[in-house]
Amino acid sequence: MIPRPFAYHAPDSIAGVVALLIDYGDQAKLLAGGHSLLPMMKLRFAAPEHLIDLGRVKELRGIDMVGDELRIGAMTTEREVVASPLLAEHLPLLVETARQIADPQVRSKGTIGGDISHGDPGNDHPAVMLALGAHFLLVGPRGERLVPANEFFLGTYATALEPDEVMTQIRITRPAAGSGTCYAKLKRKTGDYATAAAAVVLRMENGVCAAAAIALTNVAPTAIALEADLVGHPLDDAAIAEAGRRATEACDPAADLRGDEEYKRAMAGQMVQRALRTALARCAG
Amino acid sequence: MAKKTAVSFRLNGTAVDVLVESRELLIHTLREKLATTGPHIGCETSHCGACTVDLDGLSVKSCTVLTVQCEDSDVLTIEGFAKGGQLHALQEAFMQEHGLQCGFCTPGMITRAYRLLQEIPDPTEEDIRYWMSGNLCRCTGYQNIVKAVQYAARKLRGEAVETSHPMMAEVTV
Amino acid sequence: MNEISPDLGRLERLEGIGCARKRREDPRFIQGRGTYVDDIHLPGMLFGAMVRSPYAHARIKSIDTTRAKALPGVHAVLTAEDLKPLKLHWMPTLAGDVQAVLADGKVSFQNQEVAFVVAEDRYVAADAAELVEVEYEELPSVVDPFKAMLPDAPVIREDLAGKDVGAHGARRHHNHIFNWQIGDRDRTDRAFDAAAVTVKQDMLYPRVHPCPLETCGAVASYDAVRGDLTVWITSQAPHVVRTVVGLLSTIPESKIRIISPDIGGGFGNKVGVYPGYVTAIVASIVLGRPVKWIESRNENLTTTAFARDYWMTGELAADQDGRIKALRVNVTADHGAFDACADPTKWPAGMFHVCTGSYDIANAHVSVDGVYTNKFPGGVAYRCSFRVTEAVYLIERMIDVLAQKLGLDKAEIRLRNFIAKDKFPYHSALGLDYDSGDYAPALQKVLKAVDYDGLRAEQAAKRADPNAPTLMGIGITTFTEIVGAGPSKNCDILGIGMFDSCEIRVHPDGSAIARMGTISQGQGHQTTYAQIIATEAGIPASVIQVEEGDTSTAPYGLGTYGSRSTPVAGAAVARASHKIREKARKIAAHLLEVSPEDMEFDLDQFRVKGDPARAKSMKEIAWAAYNNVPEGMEMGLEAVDYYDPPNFTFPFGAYLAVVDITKATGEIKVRRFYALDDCGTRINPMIIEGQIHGGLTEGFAVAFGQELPYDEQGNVLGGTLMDYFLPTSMETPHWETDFTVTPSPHHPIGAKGVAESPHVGSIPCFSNAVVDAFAHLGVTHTGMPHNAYRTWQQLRDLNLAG
Amino acid sequence: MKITIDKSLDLPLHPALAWDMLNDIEGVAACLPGAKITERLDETHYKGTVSVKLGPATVTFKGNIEIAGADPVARQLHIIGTGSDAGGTSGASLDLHARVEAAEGGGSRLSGTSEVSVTGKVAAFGARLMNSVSEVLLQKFFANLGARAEALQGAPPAQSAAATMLEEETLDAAAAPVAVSAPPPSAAPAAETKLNVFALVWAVLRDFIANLFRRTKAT
Repeated sequence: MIPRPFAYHAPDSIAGVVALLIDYGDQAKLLAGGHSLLPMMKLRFAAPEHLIDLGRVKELRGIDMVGDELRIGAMTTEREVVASPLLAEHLPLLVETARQIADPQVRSKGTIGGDISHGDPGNDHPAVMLALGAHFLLVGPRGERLVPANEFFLGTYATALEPDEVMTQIRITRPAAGSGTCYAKLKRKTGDYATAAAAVVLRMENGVCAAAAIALTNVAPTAIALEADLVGHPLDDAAIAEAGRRATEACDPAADLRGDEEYKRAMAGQMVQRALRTALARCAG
Repeated sequence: MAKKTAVSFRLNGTAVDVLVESRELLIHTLREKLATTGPHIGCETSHCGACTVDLDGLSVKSCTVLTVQCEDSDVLTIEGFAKGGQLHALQEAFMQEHGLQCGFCTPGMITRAYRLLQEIPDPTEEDIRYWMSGNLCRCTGYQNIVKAVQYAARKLRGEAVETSHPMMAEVTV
Repeated sequence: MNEISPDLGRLERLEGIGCARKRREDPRFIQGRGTYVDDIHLPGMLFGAMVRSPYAHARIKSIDTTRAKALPGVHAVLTAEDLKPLKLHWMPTLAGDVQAVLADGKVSFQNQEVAFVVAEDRYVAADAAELVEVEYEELPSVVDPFKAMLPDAPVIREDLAGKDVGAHGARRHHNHIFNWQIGDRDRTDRAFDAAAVTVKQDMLYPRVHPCPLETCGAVASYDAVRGDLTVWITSQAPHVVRTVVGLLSTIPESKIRIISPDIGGGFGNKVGVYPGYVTAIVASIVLGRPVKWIESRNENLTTTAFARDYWMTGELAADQDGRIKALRVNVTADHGAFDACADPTKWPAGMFHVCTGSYDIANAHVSVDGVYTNKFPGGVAYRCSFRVTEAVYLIERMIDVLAQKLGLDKAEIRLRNFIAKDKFPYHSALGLDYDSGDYAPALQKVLKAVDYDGLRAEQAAKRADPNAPTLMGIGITTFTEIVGAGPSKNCDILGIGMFDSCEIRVHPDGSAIARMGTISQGQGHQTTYAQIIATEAGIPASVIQVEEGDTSTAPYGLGTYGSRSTPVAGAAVARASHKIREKARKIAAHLLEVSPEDMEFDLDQFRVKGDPARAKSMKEIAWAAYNNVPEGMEMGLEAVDYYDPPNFTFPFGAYLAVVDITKATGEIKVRRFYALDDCGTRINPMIIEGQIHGGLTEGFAVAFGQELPYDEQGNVLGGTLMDYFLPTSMETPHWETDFTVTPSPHHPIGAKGVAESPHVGSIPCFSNAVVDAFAHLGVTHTGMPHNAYRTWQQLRDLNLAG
Repeated sequence: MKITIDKSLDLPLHPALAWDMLNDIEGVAACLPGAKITERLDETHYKGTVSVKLGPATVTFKGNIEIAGADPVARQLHIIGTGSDAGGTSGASLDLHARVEAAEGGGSRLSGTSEVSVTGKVAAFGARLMNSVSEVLLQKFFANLGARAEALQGAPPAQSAAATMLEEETLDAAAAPVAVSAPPPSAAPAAETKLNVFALVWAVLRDFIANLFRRTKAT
């Protein structure tokens, strides 16, 4: 459990990061919180020649609100997400999600940007980003670009991030007033990946669903959005059950020690139902 | 031999300098170069928390931190808790509430609990179980660890403390 | 027990038996000043890393160490070829088999040790291990013990070709290790034939691992000038290690010093001798420098000593009222590629024959077959006495199966079958002599504490409601353990009887040092042994220094496992204390010029009978022992005791669990767990409670999550703490504890041992609760671990999953 | 861990040409990113390496390929491959039976049954089973197979889904029939893989390792 040797770089600006990426290309890896990359390096599955530590880039941190948009620096830690009063007020879904990630020490180091950029379908933020319609600000030698979450996750460990780009910010328009949200995660124990999890952002008007976004974690090669056709209907037991049924069909899980494909399909459905019920209870009106 | 980097940081309040390969993990530097063997290695995959140290005011698992990342940092380990021969309230609490058995997880457990009590001075049992869930213990079943953290919290708040295990409770005369 | 004094202050100062004494070992642990093996740093120390096989079964065609040796900082790369001239490429196991130290021509389990790299530090060692080039020719592997016994199964142990008789009798197949039987088969069969009711159930106790938080490791330091070998090692039995090292190396035991320093949990994992220890020792001898080897967590979980892997079939015969007439058990035991099972020599299935449990069963027969497979060796007692967890699981599950068949309440069937209090000492059908027990009051106390009738009523209401989101299960176990191995007439390891020892020296100032052949891995021996001495010899525990684990200072003992420290070494402590006390009596009599018979012991002094004002404190007596003893008496105040117990001890308990199962997901919540333990005399209630909490938590982990599954190719899955379930504070239930006291009649202070009961007793209790949740639907058994996935499959099969 | 993959595909290629293509092990190996034949020991034995890169992870296997049986009359091929990763901690083996049959319209049908087994660190740390090899990956594989067939034949594509996909890819393949640099960053698989025994191993392993890292990281 010892990594292979590498050269370590700790730039203090985004420009410095990009310059290093240009120099070293795919020989380099970006180090955010380290809780995904370092274990892979310790197992010697990953052996980058250059490691670019983002930890000293101050401009990658912090949580701001501009109009209705929350802007979260990519190096904001899960711990900071959990503790943010701004997020607690405007984006409690993110706080609820981060609270279910790993454990307190890992959340001290683990970052939201690292969680998203890794392209791991087991990570929790990607589904939440899909449900929230987030955008990611990517910076590289060709400048900045803003990529919507639904165009970002291409496959397992495959994202829209080019090898010479770095994710700098996550932008999320806060859900409309009165929305209810929930992240429901089934896991074997603290620190585990989801057996299945579902993120829901829901808005009701006069007892009828006005908006609903649902996305699933760890039941397909990437996080996936679920189209449940709930808008315009009351969210009764039958509608919730139907949404769950659709989730079981939409997902494409792979068996592991957490369960076989059948179980994971069923749990994807259950987590959708659980998240919908909770989100509904949290909706105003 | 691989190229090495000089790294300076403060360990339990004292400035230290080490020469390390960039791949060296903080837990190895602490244990093998700085004779700080309180933090232990239990899993190497950042599950067990035996290697927990306090890094710049955050609880971290030092098996998943590179020493080169610690330049100019403040590192606190279990060795930094007792002051002037006086045990820290948490140390006293773990002993009084029987919050340890083999002792292997204890340094990480106490170091984590220290940061928890900095952030939540009056935690409920539920709080403690949630915020201590990054530290595994194979011996105690956690129940007495929860009591120990509550004992320390009371003591740190200046309240009276008493062990849950009175010495003579089962001795009949 | 001693005469009782009204002087609570003096009692409190003694900190003797019964006190919740705070632990003496804690100050160093809470300050990070424990000394575990990996904390040992010696000048010039090198670091070893193991090269392991990716294949479960393969022939080694070649090993090329050239590139590894060429790496700067590498000092040696050892292979079997290097060990052969020293005859160290194979080593004896505790079970009478041999195990390859480094693979000799072929590997027989995944991650088997192939080469040992020694380098300047652990970083270089890891780099060099990757450079050792091994060419393998993969062979078909077999991981299922039943398939291993098919005629055309792969031959796992070519070294045993032609050996029809193993350490435990005849072998009937090339992958067969032994068949062991106990009990009267014919009588048992007849009882079954005649019985009104019989039940039969297959059950697998899956392969698990004790997984202490500290992995195994060693630092070996050979001093070529003095010819001395010192080894710091994670061992629960350092004296046994010394004997094994002596046998292997031909170095006299007097020149070998084995030190078990602080041990970060053992739970059975640290009983055996592992290849890493041996290679570290050889490397130190070869290189003349200290060599450290510390295994990784993955190595720990996949190479050093699994537990269980017992495939059991139980049968009970009973009358219509549920009174059990006979028990029949057949077991196929998967021992992996080498039989390194930790059992007394005579009993290859350990004390599995305690499987008649707490019940008065007149007829019983057990047959166990040990089988080789391409899996890592072990078969250790994971927080239990040898194979007792398996035995208790079997009987506690079977009695529930019988209750369901008869429609009897699961508490009632136990009450009908308990061995009555007046039948102790009780001779079981499988030949064990239970020392003492009082089972019914224990169970009744638990039922009352939890309002058992109320729980059953709640369960009935839930069952009647088809819309209830959860199923409710109530599990009961009333187990009897067998610990304290053991009488040398029955128990030995490598021919050495399983006695244990204590040596006490009282210094002139009245303080004392005591040393034992056991070694604490968290049990608090430093604290509790001193309490025994305090009560039995009248010396305050605060001035007693307890030392263990260093074979050069401690008397020979067989170590700490199988809850044997208190029953065996604890008895030696008491008896050595009594020897001190008897000498003190004579000195006191001499000082007071009365006859020893006129002296009576009073807590911490001897006083003249009928004249309590005339007394000599133990402190005064200790001083006199070094300057004023009766004529003809040796100076000094010391005692040694080697205790060979006349029998095992039989702790028991009654546990009750309530679980709620979410129908939609299979998630299980332990709502309540009530554990009543009877471990005889209670030495330190605080430590007992801590041990019970820990044992219950380990039992919870086994029941609900732990397993080391294999795929067909022999890959061991789940070998990290991501998959291998060690519950955190979040998952761990709240425990309620209670006790009764039924002392052991043959133990000097009546103590029985406690640390393993909660593990042994809780696991079937959890399983019984889970099965009970489904019992009204005809389910009699579900396999462990009861994780959500597996439980959901049960729900799905019953059309409950929604 | 072992997986059996059965697959068949119609090729717009005369069976004889298809058979030739199947046998051209060295030629096609060069087209596969990360794979190469390092040594040809004799007519039926090769040594080669395959690097599987997935996100931050790379695993390199090196091993031996043996043409255990080639029946040009029946157009049946039996290939056995064994290998291990560079650090000696994982092993992989492949047992492939392939056959070419004449299909309607002058084309041919290629069918293959392969058993792929992985042991050691890669298998032990990756619990997702190998039959999780996604349909997408196999489609890519067969698409590229078809692409190569077309390049050899120069014939219009047959009426199959795979062949439809080929149309655009054929252009790429024609433009750069042999040398392939780094794969494009997008999801487009164009000419990324070519038919050879490695392709199958690669396809399996990539998926396998993908799952592996999802589980071994630390959180």
